[in-house]
Amino acid sequence: MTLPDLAPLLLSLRLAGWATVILLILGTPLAWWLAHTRSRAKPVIEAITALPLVLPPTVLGFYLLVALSPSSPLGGMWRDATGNALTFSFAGLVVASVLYSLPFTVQPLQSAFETVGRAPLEAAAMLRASPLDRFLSVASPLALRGYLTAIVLSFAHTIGEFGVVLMVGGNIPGRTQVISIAIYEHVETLNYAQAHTLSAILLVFSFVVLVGVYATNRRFPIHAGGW
Amino acid sequence: MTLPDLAPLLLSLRLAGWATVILLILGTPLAWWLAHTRSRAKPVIEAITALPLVLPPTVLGFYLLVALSPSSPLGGMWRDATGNALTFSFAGLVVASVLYSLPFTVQPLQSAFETVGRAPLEAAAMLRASPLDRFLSVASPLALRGYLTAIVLSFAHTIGEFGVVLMVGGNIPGRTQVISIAIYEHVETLNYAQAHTLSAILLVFSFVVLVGVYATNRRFPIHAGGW
Amino acid sequence: AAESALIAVAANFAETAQSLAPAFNAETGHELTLTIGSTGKLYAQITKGAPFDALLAADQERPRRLLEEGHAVPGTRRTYATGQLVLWSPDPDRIGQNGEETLANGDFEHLAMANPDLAPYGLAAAQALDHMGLRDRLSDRIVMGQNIGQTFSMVATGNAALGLVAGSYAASPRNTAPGSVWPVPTAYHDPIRQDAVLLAVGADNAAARAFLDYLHSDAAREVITRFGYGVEDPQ
Amino acid sequence: MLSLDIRLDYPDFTLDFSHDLPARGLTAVFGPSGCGKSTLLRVIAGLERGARGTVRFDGTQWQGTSRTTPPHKRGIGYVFQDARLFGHLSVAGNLRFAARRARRAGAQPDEAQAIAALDLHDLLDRRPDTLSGGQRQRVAIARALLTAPRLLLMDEPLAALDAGRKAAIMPYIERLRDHATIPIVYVSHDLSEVARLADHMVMMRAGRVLRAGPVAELLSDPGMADAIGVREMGALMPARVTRHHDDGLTELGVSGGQLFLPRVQAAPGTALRLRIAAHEVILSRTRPAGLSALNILPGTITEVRRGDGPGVIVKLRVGDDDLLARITRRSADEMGLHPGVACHAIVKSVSIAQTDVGTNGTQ
Amino acid sequence: MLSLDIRLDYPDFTLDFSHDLPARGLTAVFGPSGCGKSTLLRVIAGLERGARGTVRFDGTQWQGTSRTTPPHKRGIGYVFQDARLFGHLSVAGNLRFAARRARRAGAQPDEAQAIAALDLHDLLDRRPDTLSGGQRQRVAIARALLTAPRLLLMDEPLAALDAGRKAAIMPYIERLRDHATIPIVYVSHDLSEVARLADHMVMMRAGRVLRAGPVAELLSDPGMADAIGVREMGALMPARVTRHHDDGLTELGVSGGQLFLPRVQAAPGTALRLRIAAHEVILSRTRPAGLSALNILPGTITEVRRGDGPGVIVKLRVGDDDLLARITRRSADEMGLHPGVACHAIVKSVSIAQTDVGTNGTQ
Ligand SMILES: Nc1ncnc2c1ncn2[C@@H]1O[C@H](COP(=O)(O)OP(=O)(O)OP(=O)(O)O)[C@@H](O)[C@H]1O
Ligand SMILES: Nc1ncnc2c1ncn2[C@@H]1O[C@H](COP(=O)(O)OP(=O)(O)OP(=O)(O)O)[C@@H](O)[C@H]1O
Ligand SMILES: [Mg+2]
Ligand SMILES: [Mg+2]
Repeated sequence: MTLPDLAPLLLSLRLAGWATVILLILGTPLAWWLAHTRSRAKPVIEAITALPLVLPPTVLGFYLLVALSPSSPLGGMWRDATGNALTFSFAGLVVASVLYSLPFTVQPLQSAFETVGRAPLEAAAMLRASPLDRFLSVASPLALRGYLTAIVLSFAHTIGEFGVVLMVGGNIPGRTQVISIAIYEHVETLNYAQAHTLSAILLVFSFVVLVGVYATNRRFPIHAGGW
Repeated sequence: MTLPDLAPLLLSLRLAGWATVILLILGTPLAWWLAHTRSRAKPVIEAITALPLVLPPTVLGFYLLVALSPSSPLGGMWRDATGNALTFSFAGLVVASVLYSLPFTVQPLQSAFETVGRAPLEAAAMLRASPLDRFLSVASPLALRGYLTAIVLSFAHTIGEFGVVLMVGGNIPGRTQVISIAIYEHVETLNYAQAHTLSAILLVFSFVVLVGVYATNRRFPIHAGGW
Repeated sequence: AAESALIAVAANFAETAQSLAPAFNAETGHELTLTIGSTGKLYAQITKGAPFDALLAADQERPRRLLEEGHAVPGTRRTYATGQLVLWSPDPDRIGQNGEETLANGDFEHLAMANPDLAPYGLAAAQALDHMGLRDRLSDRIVMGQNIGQTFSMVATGNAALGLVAGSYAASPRNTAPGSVWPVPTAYHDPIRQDAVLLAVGADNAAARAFLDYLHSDAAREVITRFGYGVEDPQ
Repeated sequence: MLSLDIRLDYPDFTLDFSHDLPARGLTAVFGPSGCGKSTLLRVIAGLERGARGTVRFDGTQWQGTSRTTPPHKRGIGYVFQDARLFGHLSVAGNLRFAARRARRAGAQPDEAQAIAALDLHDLLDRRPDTLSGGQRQRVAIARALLTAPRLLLMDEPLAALDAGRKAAIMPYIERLRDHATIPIVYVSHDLSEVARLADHMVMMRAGRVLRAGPVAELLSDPGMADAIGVREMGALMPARVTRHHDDGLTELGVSGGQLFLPRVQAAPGTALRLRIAAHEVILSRTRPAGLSALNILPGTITEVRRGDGPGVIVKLRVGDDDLLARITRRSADEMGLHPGVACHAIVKSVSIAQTDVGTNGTQ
Repeated sequence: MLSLDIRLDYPDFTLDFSHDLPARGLTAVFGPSGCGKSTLLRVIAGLERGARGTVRFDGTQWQGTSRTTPPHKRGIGYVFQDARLFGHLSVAGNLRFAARRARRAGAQPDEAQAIAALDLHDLLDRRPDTLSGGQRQRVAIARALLTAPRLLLMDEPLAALDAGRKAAIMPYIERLRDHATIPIVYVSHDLSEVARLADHMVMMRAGRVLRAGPVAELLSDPGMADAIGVREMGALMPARVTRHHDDGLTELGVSGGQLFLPRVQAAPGTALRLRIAAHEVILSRTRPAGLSALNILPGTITEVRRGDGPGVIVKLRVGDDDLLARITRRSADEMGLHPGVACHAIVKSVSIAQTDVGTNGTQ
């Protein structure tokens, strides 16, 4: 058994890290808005957020390939701005993963924000906290458990998913070949031993990280609402 | 453009329906236990629950193929009990989907149960409600938003994901060929028009269902904890 | 001067290509990076601007269309290998001298084959079953993988007793259970010709061009045959 | 009888409670904030898992060395300090939740009566989050009553209510105590509530019982002045309704004479208990004349208790009962008040403490 | 000045409040449960989006036709009826939350002082969910004070506290009112709190102002007996500390004579306001002798108000001030009490209502 190439693992971690960070940045205001809006459009937006999920990943990947290719408006803009194509690049993978994992971020966050409710925010406003301050220092920590769920689901899902990534990124070793694709390729090419090794490494690594995350979280129990 | 065959869509709905129901049945006690336990094993179980996510679906499918095959203990037991193999059957698809979507059910539910907290349950106990009664008539409705998230994520994910399903199910038309596989096939065979049509049907259908679900949910606002 | 090229390879040929690349590098100094995928996916990606220099497809159809649509360099399409369809079981006693009988007597639960719509081996398998007049009889025992790798897994894990798979997979050194094999007579199905083509992106890539030529060298043909493919006579 | 012998340790607090509470009437638990009153109720209800020791009620062992009766089988009605209404149910839904389960347990809770007593009719369709603080508390009380409990635990149930509401609800609690004969453990920091409602009283300090006994005894014990607060000291005196006068006054007989009160809603012959606050009693060596105060009772001083401050508490025997007066040391000295001295107690203000449970049958 | 002219409609309730509250001192908002007290505070704070009308404070328009000042910029300290501590922060964290933001806004909140005043030292490391009800309320008060507010809104801040705690905290609120001169709007259903702390009072009924004015005026207006409750009627009388006697009594001068009280913690010369409850005053035509009551004030009857019941309220002029006495109609008739008649008021019990804000400077 040869030691497997770990570059795909690192690439996956980079991808999942970026995607999760961007998802939190984009998902938080969206979830916040959904949790607090009284707009009649709310159910529609909620549904749209969940929609990417129902398409098979490769198919979604195909549509993204069309939408992000340099001949599309979005892909064209990106190429004009950066000089590179968005498809078959790391940036493209990040965009695709963000889109696909959006519901895993937005839904738990929205649900957490709804449970926090208005009472603690009102209390914070009466302590001179601005809306942003209220969000950062009251709503977010009270929604910590929701953030944990969002992060774990989004991160793990980005690590594991390969259909979208394979389509948009093209399985280019060192550039877009993430670990899920590498394992997939090993299985497809009968390289079962390599697949087992890589899977085991991925599982053990994920397990250790997750146990760490959950054990830490446990020491900071979060209580809802106001006491 | 010919009217596409809708059998795979119906099969997908059946699969997602079964998987979601079973996920709720299995996920609820697990999430409940995780939300209320003081066991030191809690972070480990939480991590294990999230673990299937990090494996690429086809790879997970491969391992499930090994684990569920008639020569495996589990597959053997199933065959002895039902006379049929678990793999390449609808039952096998359900088992595989349940395993893969477990985190999408458990995590939102756990998070919702944790936010409900002990106070309303104590109040219910003092109104002669047994533990099961407390769970059904107090904890569940208060965790409704968590259930919604769990159901939407699990259902949509089961509809869309096909790597696991394809591997374990063997893509048998009418038996295990779900809509995601059908759309995928159309894309792979350059049958883009058919793929677009099927995707559109799936999207519109899902959109209508989701908007319905969210709009209904909106009329029953849920408030956390006790007033 | 040595260049590097990104070669898109159909999954069934991946293992072979991986053995060819170092030898090619030793001989020419060119660096190759292989990207592996299903032919359908690779086609879609190429039409959307994938940076692949050459394609080693699993069929003739996709390279032909790429040429038609201007994504490939005219005059560079050539068959680099011919697939061999085999009936395989990991059980050494399962398949006798005549696999046709094994199929016909039907004491198995599942027969795995690739999806005929997706994979050339699947199409060949379907044609062979038709030829033997078994397709209808076996239809409710057939399980399908989306490509030949998955089909092989279904058999290798013992979930399907028999599979119509690529000879290259059954013969692969990675296959730990050679079991029993019956080569399906080539007359039972259209030939499984796998074409390679130089893509527009790689029109000026010397490494890609050199690799396409190298596929027809004696050294390469020896490797390709060793992996269970047929090769055409050099013109 | 509710026998308690329990111990519960929190990081900064230990509850160590050994006392038997009577199985009839209302027992007030009184003590400063943070002394463990709510924790005590939680232990009785079985909600504190960390509690060790025994809890027995009416012959059943609720908690002990062997098995523990789970909270929902104890038949306890609990009014929590925070209302704890179910946010997903309307007010009616909250009440129905309780009534339905009580019915399943074989009781016949009277929803209409509870709704009327707590004046919830206009609130039935409302969601808990649209109620005011006092409204929530009223719903919580009604809900606890609808469980048809064998034991009622009430944690400051009237704290969020105004005087008018309190006055309207208290008779209802009295009826529960007397007619439904449900034992009630009642946490309050309002001594006038305690004096009016309670038969028995437990004073707590820092997780322990400081003093326990019949309310009349504790409130008229000069030694309790520190614990209760001097303004709250006072005697409880048994009385009986004699006659209703035309000018709106009711005449009451006490062992040492008679007293006039604004109309009391009770038939002649009814036994009552009067609360006479010590700081509202004036003493005079001679019988004063020409005062607006109608109630002058002759008595003999039995005890003069001097504290650190300028006040003294004088206990005097009036007929067969005790009366307390709190006066300045200067007056006591000037008037020469000592045990054995005869003097008159001028009582300006009298409040009805409670209907006397023991003699109710003689009405 | 806090000018309010607001309207807010709920399905079953309408708040319709037009009144100007003074910009100095403490304004008590008093009224039955559900009359809209909390809602009024929420509107002042800007937390009720549905409220229409104008809110102006100190020359700034907080709410009006054009722009609205967002809640966090109003500089309001708010003690909510429920404590609303942040569950993710310790007690110290909750306090720091307030203090830090106040500092950023340029104020200098004194954390040590607030912790001492509310006796929070032992609770600093605790999580809110481990606190008792009263402890939570104390933390909430301290937290609101640490915002260094320009206006303090307090919604039943002392309701969860025992008498001892209340007595310890009230002087602190008085100091805020007088020395820090922060205007306070204070919701309470406890009139003794109101009498002690408030300068101004607003009586509400069903979302509207029933009556508003200086506390002394409202509490001594016989016409308010129904709204306030007869037991709560009483006069507020200005007084000045004369001398501290050795036996622990403090002598106070009032316009009609002098009064003796248990030691008052105030230097001679300090202006005070005394609350003398009507039901604790006894009247006598002749000057009584030999009574334990030290405080006898001569006066002239100015009004005798008969209600429906057996009681009458007698208002008499004592020096330059008014005093109320509530006596039975029978006594009034027997003693021949009419306007113009001279008589003596015997005052048993006196409580200090509040330090007189207006004359504070003369200390
Ligand atoms: N979960 C807990 N962890 C640690 N300490 C606790 C916990 N619960 C209560 N305490 C402490 O135990 C003591 C008693 O609390 P309890 O709630 O019984 O007081 P209480 O007498 O009801 O007071 P109050 O009148 O303020 O409601 C308090 O000091 C409180 O801080
Ligand atoms: N969100 C709401 N929706 C409908 N009605 C409401 C809402 N909030 C308050 N109310 C009603 O408005 C009235 C005033 O409520 P508010 O909380 O101001 O009363 P309050 O005077 O503070 O009473 P309490 O002394 O009981 O706290 C109540 O009848 C209440 O039920
Ligand atoms: Mg308590
Ligand atoms: Mg209120």
